[in-house]
Amino acid sequence: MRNSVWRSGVAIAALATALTACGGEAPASESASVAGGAGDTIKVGILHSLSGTMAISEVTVRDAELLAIEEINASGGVLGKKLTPVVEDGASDWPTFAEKATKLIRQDKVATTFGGWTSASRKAMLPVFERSKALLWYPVQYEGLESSPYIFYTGATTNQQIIPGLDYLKEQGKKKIFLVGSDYVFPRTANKIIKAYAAANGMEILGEEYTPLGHTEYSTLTNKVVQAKPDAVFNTLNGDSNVAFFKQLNSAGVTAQEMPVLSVSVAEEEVKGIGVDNIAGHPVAWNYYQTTETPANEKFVAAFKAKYGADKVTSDPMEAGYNAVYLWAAAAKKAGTVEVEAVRKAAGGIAVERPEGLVTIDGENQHMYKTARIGVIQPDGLIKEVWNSGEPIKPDPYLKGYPWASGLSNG
Amino acid sequence: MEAFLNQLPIGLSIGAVLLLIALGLTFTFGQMGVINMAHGEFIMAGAYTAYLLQDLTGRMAVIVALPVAFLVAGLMGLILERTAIRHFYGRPLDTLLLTWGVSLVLQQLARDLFGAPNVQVQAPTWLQGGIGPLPYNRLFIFALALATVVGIWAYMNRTGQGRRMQAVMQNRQLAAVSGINTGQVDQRTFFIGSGLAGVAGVALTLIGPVGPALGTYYIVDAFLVVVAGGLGQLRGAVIAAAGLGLLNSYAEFWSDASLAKVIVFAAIVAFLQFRPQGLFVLRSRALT
Amino acid sequence: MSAMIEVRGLSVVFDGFRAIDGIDLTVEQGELRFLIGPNGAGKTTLIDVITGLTRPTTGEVVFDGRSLVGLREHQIVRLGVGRTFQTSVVFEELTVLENLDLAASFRQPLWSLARRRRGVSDAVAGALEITELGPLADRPAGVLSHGQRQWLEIGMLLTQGPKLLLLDEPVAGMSKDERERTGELMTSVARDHTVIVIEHDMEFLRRYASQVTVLHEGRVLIEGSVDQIRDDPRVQEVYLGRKPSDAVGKQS
Amino acid sequence: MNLARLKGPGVFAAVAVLALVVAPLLLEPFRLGLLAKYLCFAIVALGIGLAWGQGGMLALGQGVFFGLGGYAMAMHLKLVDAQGDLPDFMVWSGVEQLPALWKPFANPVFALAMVVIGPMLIATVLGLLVFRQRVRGAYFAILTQALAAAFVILLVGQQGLTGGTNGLTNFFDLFGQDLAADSTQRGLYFAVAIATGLLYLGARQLVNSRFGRLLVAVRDGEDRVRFLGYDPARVKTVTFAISAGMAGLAGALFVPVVGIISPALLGVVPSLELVVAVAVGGRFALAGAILGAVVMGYAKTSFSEQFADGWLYLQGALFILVMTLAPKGILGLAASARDALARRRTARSGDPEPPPADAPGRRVMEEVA
Repeated sequence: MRNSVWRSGVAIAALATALTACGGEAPASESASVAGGAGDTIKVGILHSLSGTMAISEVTVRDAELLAIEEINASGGVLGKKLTPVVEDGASDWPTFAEKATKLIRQDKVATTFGGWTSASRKAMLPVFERSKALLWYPVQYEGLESSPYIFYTGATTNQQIIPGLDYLKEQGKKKIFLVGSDYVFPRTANKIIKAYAAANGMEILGEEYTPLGHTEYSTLTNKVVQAKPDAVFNTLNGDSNVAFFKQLNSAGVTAQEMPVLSVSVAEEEVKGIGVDNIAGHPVAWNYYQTTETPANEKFVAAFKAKYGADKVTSDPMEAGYNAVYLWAAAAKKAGTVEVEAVRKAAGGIAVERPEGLVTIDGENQHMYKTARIGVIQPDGLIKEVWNSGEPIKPDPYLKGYPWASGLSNG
Repeated sequence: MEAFLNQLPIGLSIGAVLLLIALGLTFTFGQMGVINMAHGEFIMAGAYTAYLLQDLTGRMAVIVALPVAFLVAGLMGLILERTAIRHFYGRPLDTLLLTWGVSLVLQQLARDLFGAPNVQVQAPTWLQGGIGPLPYNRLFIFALALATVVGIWAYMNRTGQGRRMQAVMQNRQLAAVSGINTGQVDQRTFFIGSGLAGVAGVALTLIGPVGPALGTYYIVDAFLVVVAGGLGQLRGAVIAAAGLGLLNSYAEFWSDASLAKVIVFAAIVAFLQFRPQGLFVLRSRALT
Repeated sequence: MSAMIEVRGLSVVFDGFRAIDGIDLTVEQGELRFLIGPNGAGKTTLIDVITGLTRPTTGEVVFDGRSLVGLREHQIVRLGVGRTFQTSVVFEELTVLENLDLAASFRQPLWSLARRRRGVSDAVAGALEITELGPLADRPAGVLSHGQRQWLEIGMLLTQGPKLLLLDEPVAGMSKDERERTGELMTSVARDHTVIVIEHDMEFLRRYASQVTVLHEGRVLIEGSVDQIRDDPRVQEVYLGRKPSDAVGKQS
Repeated sequence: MNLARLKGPGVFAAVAVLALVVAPLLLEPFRLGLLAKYLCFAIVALGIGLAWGQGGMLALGQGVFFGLGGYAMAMHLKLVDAQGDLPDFMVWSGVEQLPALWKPFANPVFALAMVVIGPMLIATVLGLLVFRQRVRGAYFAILTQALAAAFVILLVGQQGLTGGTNGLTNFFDLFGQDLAADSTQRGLYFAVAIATGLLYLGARQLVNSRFGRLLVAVRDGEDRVRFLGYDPARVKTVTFAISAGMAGLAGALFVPVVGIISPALLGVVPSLELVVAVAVGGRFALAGAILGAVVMGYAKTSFSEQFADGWLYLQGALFILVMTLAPKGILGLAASARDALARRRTARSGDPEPPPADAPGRRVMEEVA
């Protein structure tokens, strides 16, 4: 009996400590949407996974975003106020993204948030931003079929990456395609689009295989691919699986000449871990490479290396995150305020020269006009552009402009 | 048909990987009842050993690293055993939580030492290419697994140390009263078991990613091999690894990789209905 | 009198070793039977088979007209066979009373156990009295001495109202006083129960035994009264060179 | 003694007042929501405390049951929001017709029943399969862990049915209430807090009953219990099923509180984290399980807000320290501190030394596989 008394006492004490700690913060005021601009600084949120499996990728995007904030502050800030980043860790865990987003909006009252990588983290944050009427800038290419009024998508949607990738394969005369992907939303959606495209363009899909995230045993899958003898493989694997897949494919004697593997989730950063030996010569599809030749990119790469180290590489999602900060700043300048609705209204039509070339915000679906670029991985680990779309492509997240894609999104 | 036939050697080579990652566990788990969740991180340590040796030895790193990784991971295991685990005998479930804590710390340590992104270990050039469906690097792993099994068998049956190890495994108390220093045998077992994880780690650099999360990809599979094979049973582990490898290979061939994992789990639960103690059991009359 | 338990043609083989090699044994209702024999004679294995812990290779065990082979341990207990172990196993975290109460409640449906225990049932009170553990009722069983543990185990058996009790070396490792008390406890229990006792202690045997079965190398060597057994040359041969004190048995 | 008898309920009442009156007054809605989340985990922890602390079954896959409850609830909420159409994620997953599995979840009674029945059913089947074969200890732990791994893979693979890695999110309406409203969230907090309290009382009652004694007996000597005429497999299965049911209920409460259920919450790591929380709080007392879950939840939030990288070190170090130095957790430490204090006090006042309240000291023992 005495024991349980004591136990409960401890429980009370702990709960009380937790409560006072929780309550220590200033009480909430309800006007979250304008609060970010109060005082002589503007708080902006940065929400990426700094721990867990996604940290590998997301940390680099955070770095690029912090660089952009630093540069903007150095040139006078936004509306005469300096930006103060509030960095939170999404911990590679989707509910944590939702929780931290709530914290940034309600407690820190940030003017806007830059964050997310996986579709799952975006889907988890979407209701939080929509209901609080707060802004999220999402910097990664994704599967489309979404257009939230409170999210700006600075990475590619499917018609700026997947479809140009297919156009490229078609141009190269690759007719028989094998689809390999990680088992989650982006690859499955991408592959649906690919199958519809193939049906309309006389291409043949020889197989479609998915492996769990983090899967590392690819000998069976390699056997299936080799036996099917496709002209090319369309690869939507994510993360560490790419390492195992390319190593095992390479040691099975598959060469980039006879069977190119087009990847849409392998960028400069990932090449190092896969090993150049295993992947050199294979094509990838993005909107930006470290080697992209624009004046803005020269500056970006130099600044990034100066800040984070000469051995660091820049990649598409990093550039999209870097852009996001500049695009938001431009919209706020145009609106004359950081108030969310005003920024949203002002954003449409803003066009800025970015490292990837001219980027224009589509006011209708809040995606960007972006130039599609196909690159080939070089023996030095960088990616050389071999093809581009010539001009920025209008974003079309629901693929309404493609007759063969009707029915994919159920209207 | 060719694809179907190819799955046979592929299944066996998957089995060889499973065997390598599980061998060390069968002994630490079998002899000491220690569920070492940090086993995966010892594998990771082996892989990073190969990565570090690359600077000195170039493409031969994988070969040179085999004995070095054995020592590195073995020493890590020994330190773990000396500082923590030896206070936990008789509390296997507590060691599970303890070693999980250790594994978290080691993962973060690797992240801080080597960076979060994967690193690359270059395979020797003579391991490129292959025979039929099996690349040379798979054959290399196969041979390595085979050599390890033979080595362990010889150690257990042909050396005094190995026989003492078997004695402790079969009856700890009896071994202790027969004058065997069980504490010393435990240290040795833990050293060898952890060292084997290091060897497995080197082999895995040939086929998989080398990064801080490496261990987490293999640990559950390794434990399943041990459960199916029976504790401390060399032949059990060999047969279980081969069986699970083949099952995996054919299940994935007929369905997909996700379903294959579920099928393997269901098969193990079903198998335990017939053999609740795994393939091979040490009989004991003790009432537990 | 009718047979309480009948063992016919029983063999148990462990990995090629014949622990029991064709035993026939009949114990009548109300009997107090002692099983003796040197180490490895198969005494404990025999009890293990009766109580379902070990499956026989061949042979039959019939208890009260029912075959026990193939039944699970708890089912055999529910038919009325109770046993103790060489190393007594009581639940150290539970009090003496809780140990007894748990034993006494075994026929209640599981859901009815979700209620808190109120008071002390007659069976439990009776067992507390006969084992003289009343003063220790609310102490955790972990603090009991070795002898007290054995008595608690016997008490737990008694609360279950078994028809047959199997006691595996109840006095092993006990002091002289404890042995005496255990003997008295056993005799009083044997008044209204059928009891089979495995024992090594010759002194104990002489004082309390009437009918004795001697096992040797998995077979029945001889059956008879204590005096018959003591005088039998085969028994002397089996125990040849052993002083009685050697045969007191393993310390637990 | 009478006074002491009143102290237990008194303390419980104090915690209740703290949770039901002070916390809602003091905390802003965001923090109150976090507390509600911790309490959801505390319910799972309570079940783990029952199965592991009392019954010796180290269940490393409680996330599975949490998930089953959570998904049952989430499926219902999705169907209500869809108002007869397909839920949003099915549209973009290319599912054209509502799968048969989903249909009955439109009925709130069915969905709520499945929250508890589903997990209990699965736990019962698994329990009967493994416990009857006397699979236990480490084997059981590894099997439940593999179950969690397999379950996550299955969920992720069936994207059209489960939302895949994204899970189910974006709910609007909870039984007619607007989920985004602060008042709804506050109501949910009360619901979770009250559920935690009631489940604690229920579990406590169970632990103090004969069944609870039997459970401890099974933990300390499963084979001996057999020879008392009980079937340990049944005792364990029932307990495992109860703890699964608790996890399911917690999952169902979690969904409206946090607004998402996804495979990331159910896998090996989150399941293990909860077990560790129980160990940190003190596994042998039910209050310890709840305390551990709240403390660890709070620590995770606040530490990851301060320094994300350090959290893993801290978490890892915490387990190592707790397991080596304080295997009975915070409550065990507190108890020994109090004993030491009491001894010093009585030593000074010259009274004879009182026996330690925890005599004979719970030995940290468990079954070996």
